[in-house]
Amino acid sequence: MGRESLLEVRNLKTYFYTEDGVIPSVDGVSFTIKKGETVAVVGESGSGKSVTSLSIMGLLDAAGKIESGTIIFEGNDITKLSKKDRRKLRGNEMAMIFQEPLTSLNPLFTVGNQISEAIKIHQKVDKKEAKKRSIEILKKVGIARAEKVYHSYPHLLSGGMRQRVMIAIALSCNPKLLIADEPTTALDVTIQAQILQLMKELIKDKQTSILFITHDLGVVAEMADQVIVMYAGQVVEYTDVFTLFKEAAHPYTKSLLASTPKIHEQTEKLQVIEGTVPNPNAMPSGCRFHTRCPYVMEKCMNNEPVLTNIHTRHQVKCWLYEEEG
Amino acid sequence: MGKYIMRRLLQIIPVLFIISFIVFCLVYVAGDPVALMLPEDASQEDILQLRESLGLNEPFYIQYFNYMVGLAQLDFGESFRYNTSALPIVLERLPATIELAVAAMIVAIMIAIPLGIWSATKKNSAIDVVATGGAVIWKAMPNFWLGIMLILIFSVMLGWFPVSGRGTWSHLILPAITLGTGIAAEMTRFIRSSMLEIMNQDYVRTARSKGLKEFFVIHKHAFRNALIPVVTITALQTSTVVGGTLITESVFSWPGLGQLLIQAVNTRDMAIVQASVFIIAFIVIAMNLLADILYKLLDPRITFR
Amino acid sequence: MESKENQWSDVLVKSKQGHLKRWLRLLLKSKTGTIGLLIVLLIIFIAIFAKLLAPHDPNQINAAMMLKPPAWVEGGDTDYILGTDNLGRDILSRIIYGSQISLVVGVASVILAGIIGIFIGLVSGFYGGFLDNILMRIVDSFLAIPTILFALVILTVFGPSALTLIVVLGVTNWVQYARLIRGEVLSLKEREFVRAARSMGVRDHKIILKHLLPNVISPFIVISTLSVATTIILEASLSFLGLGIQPPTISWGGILSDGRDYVATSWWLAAFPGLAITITVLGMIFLGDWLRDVLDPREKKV
Amino acid sequence: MTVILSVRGLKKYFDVTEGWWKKEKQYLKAVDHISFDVNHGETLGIVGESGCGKSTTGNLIMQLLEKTEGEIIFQGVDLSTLSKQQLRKKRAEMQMIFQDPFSSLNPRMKVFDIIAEPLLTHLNLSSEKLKEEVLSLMDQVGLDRSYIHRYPHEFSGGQRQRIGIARAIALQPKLIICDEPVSALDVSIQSQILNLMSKLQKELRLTFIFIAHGLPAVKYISDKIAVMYLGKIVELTTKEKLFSKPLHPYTEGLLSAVPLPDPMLRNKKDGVILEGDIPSPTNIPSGCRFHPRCPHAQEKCKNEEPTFIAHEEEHYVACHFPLKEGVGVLEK
Repeated sequence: MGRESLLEVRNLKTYFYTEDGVIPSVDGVSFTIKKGETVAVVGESGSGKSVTSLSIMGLLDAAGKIESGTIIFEGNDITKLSKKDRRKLRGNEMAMIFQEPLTSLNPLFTVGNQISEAIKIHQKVDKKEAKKRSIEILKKVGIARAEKVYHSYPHLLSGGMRQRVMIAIALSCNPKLLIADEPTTALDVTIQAQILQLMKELIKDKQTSILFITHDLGVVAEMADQVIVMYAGQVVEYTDVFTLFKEAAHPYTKSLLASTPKIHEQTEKLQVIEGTVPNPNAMPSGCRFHTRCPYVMEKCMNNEPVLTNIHTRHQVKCWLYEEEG
Repeated sequence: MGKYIMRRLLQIIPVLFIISFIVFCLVYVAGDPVALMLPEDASQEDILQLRESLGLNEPFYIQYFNYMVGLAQLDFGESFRYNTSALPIVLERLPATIELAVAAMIVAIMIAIPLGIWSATKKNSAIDVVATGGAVIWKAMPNFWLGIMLILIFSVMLGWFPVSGRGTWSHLILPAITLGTGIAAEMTRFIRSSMLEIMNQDYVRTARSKGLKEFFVIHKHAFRNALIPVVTITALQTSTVVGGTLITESVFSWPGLGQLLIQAVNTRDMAIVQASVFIIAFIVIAMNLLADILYKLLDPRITFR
Repeated sequence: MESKENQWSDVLVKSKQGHLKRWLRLLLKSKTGTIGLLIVLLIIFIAIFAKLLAPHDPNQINAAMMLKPPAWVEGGDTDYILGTDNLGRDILSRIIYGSQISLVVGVASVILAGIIGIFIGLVSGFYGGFLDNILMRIVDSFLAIPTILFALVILTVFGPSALTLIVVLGVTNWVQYARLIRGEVLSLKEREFVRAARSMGVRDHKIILKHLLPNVISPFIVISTLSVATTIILEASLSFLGLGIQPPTISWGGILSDGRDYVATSWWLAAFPGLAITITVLGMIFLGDWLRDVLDPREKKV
Repeated sequence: MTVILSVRGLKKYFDVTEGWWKKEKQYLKAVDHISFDVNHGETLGIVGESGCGKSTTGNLIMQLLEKTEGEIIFQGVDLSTLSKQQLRKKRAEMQMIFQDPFSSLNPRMKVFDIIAEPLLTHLNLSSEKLKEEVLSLMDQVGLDRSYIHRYPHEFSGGQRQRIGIARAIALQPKLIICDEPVSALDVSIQSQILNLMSKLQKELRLTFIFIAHGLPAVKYISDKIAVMYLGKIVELTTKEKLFSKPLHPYTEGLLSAVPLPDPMLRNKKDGVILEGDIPSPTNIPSGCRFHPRCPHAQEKCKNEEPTFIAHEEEHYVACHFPLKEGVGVLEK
């Protein structure tokens, strides 16, 4: 695994300043993405996985602020960049695809307009060239009638087609990092299979790294090299995909795996995680999972564990492993 | 498209029917115009004779029928004050009202669009506070009072503009500002809130994720979308604008439909009232139809159904 | 997912639980909301205690005191703080008394319009079909005639008085409620809890009363507050045109109308009643905007 | 085993004709001639992708939509023959659980009123009895008794879904139609609700029709599964048969499309990825409606609509050329 690292997130804290107080959506997240690697971030709603991705892209809305931490992209801390330099990275060096293909494209402009827009800004080419490249990339994402789709409005396309268009936009400038925020959640399962397949093919020969955000463990198993499990704004487990599914260490990850119904196994009774995801403005003290944890100990209630290596490249944030580490 | 317009036109028919019925009922209840039409010392016989000739002794439904037959021929009856058919008199006054309304709309649009966009994109900035604050105060001011105060300041104290009447450009300025700023207040608030809503849409985030400059994000991606409701609302404001001209005309003695109408109301000249109501309703309906068509033209998602 | 539940006013629900404090906190958080409420309360107070607050009899003609300017202007009299009109009547007292009719007409006509509008909106939205079609064409017809024009015509026919004014403004305003409520009902009808009630076999009238009506109350309150504001302006406009409240009943529009002829020489006659209207309406708008923000986070415009 | 619900030739066409004077009507064929039986005490899963008509089917059975054609026979009675009054009574026997836990509860009603509503509608209980009943229902679905006077917005999605379930079982119905009851919930909450539902099914001898687009949940809870595609049932059989040896190419494609939560199986799946988009239900392909996406399509499939027949015992399929070696996902 001697590959160079592309993105290093160190102790990232992103808080939202709302009328109801400060909400720590992302609270001390660290991870690394290497060149050509796919890292999946998995977690339930409110785990902070989407906010992490928006922080990296610099697309937080006005209420959200990066409190502390660094995001090092190709050796530069991009949290320190000016707005202008940040913008130059977006769509060029790093691109993003979103969950809702239906609302992510502007309804008033043609598909072609929206793809060539990005090409024109970052590659400084004229209209004609931009169009040529747009149609090429549309073909590449598996749109057969690329010429026709180029001239049509988004509402005429199906959800799967629109997501292909979004991928085309994202990949139009050959970004080094692609952030995919639940890109297949809103799609039907047969269409999801197509899109996942497409993404795998597209990155195979290019050294594109992917940060893949999802709640679906099946998708994780399908796509990821490394997996980050997030709970309540923090990373609780971080390892490679094979280790995670074989020897998950954190009680949350274990329960999550056991509570997922599987179609390829006979399941009599699903294991459950009792209780609900904690409210972000009333986080439990100590380990944030202690309220729902089957292995909870005295120590967990008041002291927060730290993310520690239990093996090489297998980090867990849990008191159960503290001594061994 | 043609079919859509046809269908909308067909929908207008019942509306015109209902309006005519409401107006007829009002006129019917208003009762006898005869007393007003004849000199005070008219004999009982004269009165009866006039009633007979006007068809006022017929039962309700016959009168309604006669009235509808008249309407079909665009005959709103005779104005007893002008002793002539009412419609030409109303139409003669219409250009003045339209001139005022159009001028006011131009003033409103020129103020509201930049202010609405600015205050939405710089939410909570000084511009936003001034724009939204101004809009609320303007909305709270009775338009006729604003007119009077403008006359007081700019005509009486400063002597820049004439106090009343119509004719030159300078006659138009104060009434247009009075009415236009009033409309602009509501419009600014509307544009601001639709811009704010659109700035939160996924496709605006997509535009940003492409690395577009904020200027293009706002003016290309967001404003084009905000424009759709704004255009619609502007056309739908016709009713308010026409209502506003009635009062503004009265304040500035602007010789338009409003002035005519208020005179007619005071003298109970129902033929003029009817004709004016119809003309105004017709304009409003036409503008609403236009708004619908524009809406559908601006938004490629909508197909004509 | 969590944000989805911010439908119309979960807040109102909480207040029912006695969370008065929560309301107060929400109110104090908004400066304009607080100002709005204070203005509205002040005007109500003035209207109720007009007799005690007014320094003079508002209708007392005093030839010796004609067209006195406000107290701080040269030639003013501290006895008549806001000056006097062409008949020597105290402007301040007239404005204080004028608040009564403005509030009564504004509130009563909005209640009337609300009752008609809610009823028609509920029925039209719930049953749909032919009935809905007819009712909506009637609404279209009313919308095609500017409110002020319609009011003018009716007032001509029935003659101006406070009561006709209330009825007229109520009858001309119901359409906006009907449209609003109908729209809300149409979207509520598709919500799963209404489908759940239907699937349980709950009777129509119970669905309307228990499931629909309570859920349209918040939008109704918001639009009503704003509507009282516009109605006050409308009433003043009609009185200004001489077709609203008739003397000797005092209305702000009437005072303004009287003062209009003296604008060139005695500006205070027209300026102060207009200011009174502006402040009152401003308070209503602030209050309404605040209610909308609190009750409807979607910032829906009607 | 007794049949509690039979659906025969059920159709629902929505008229989407544009313009007035077109002679030819255009329809959205949401449900197009489907038939199935549900036995007492079992769970029938209905799966399919968007536009397949699964939710419409649920609403038709619940009489929330008017059918275009066909019969819905519940406990031996054709529901369309009932008067409005009789139907209201019958509704006590069949209830529904909805998808969206946020919109399925009236935000203005307290938990007590929500759960009591069906009881008040159909029974005449004293207020003490009513309260007792509501409290015991809350126990049954695992809601703390102290929540009785709270409003829905004070609960999380999973708890709200429990309230919805308590409301649905209040009248001890025979049949419950569950329309995507867990799709809107987080993974860890889904399993809580699924377990609760199977517990209640055993205790109360309930019959479920479980409508969902997520195969894992359907597989977990169902005994039999119907796969729908564009308004038709293409395959209907027991869950074991469906997941181990599907007969319809669409079912096979659907199964292989589900990503399995095991990275070791990543490249070992030998199923196919279905090409193309799902056609719109207003513009249904001729012949077998799956033929444009079917890897095995032949000339016959383009022209002739296959009939829905029993290929083997308890294994119905609508296909001219059922798969001989259909690839399932279930480990043997």
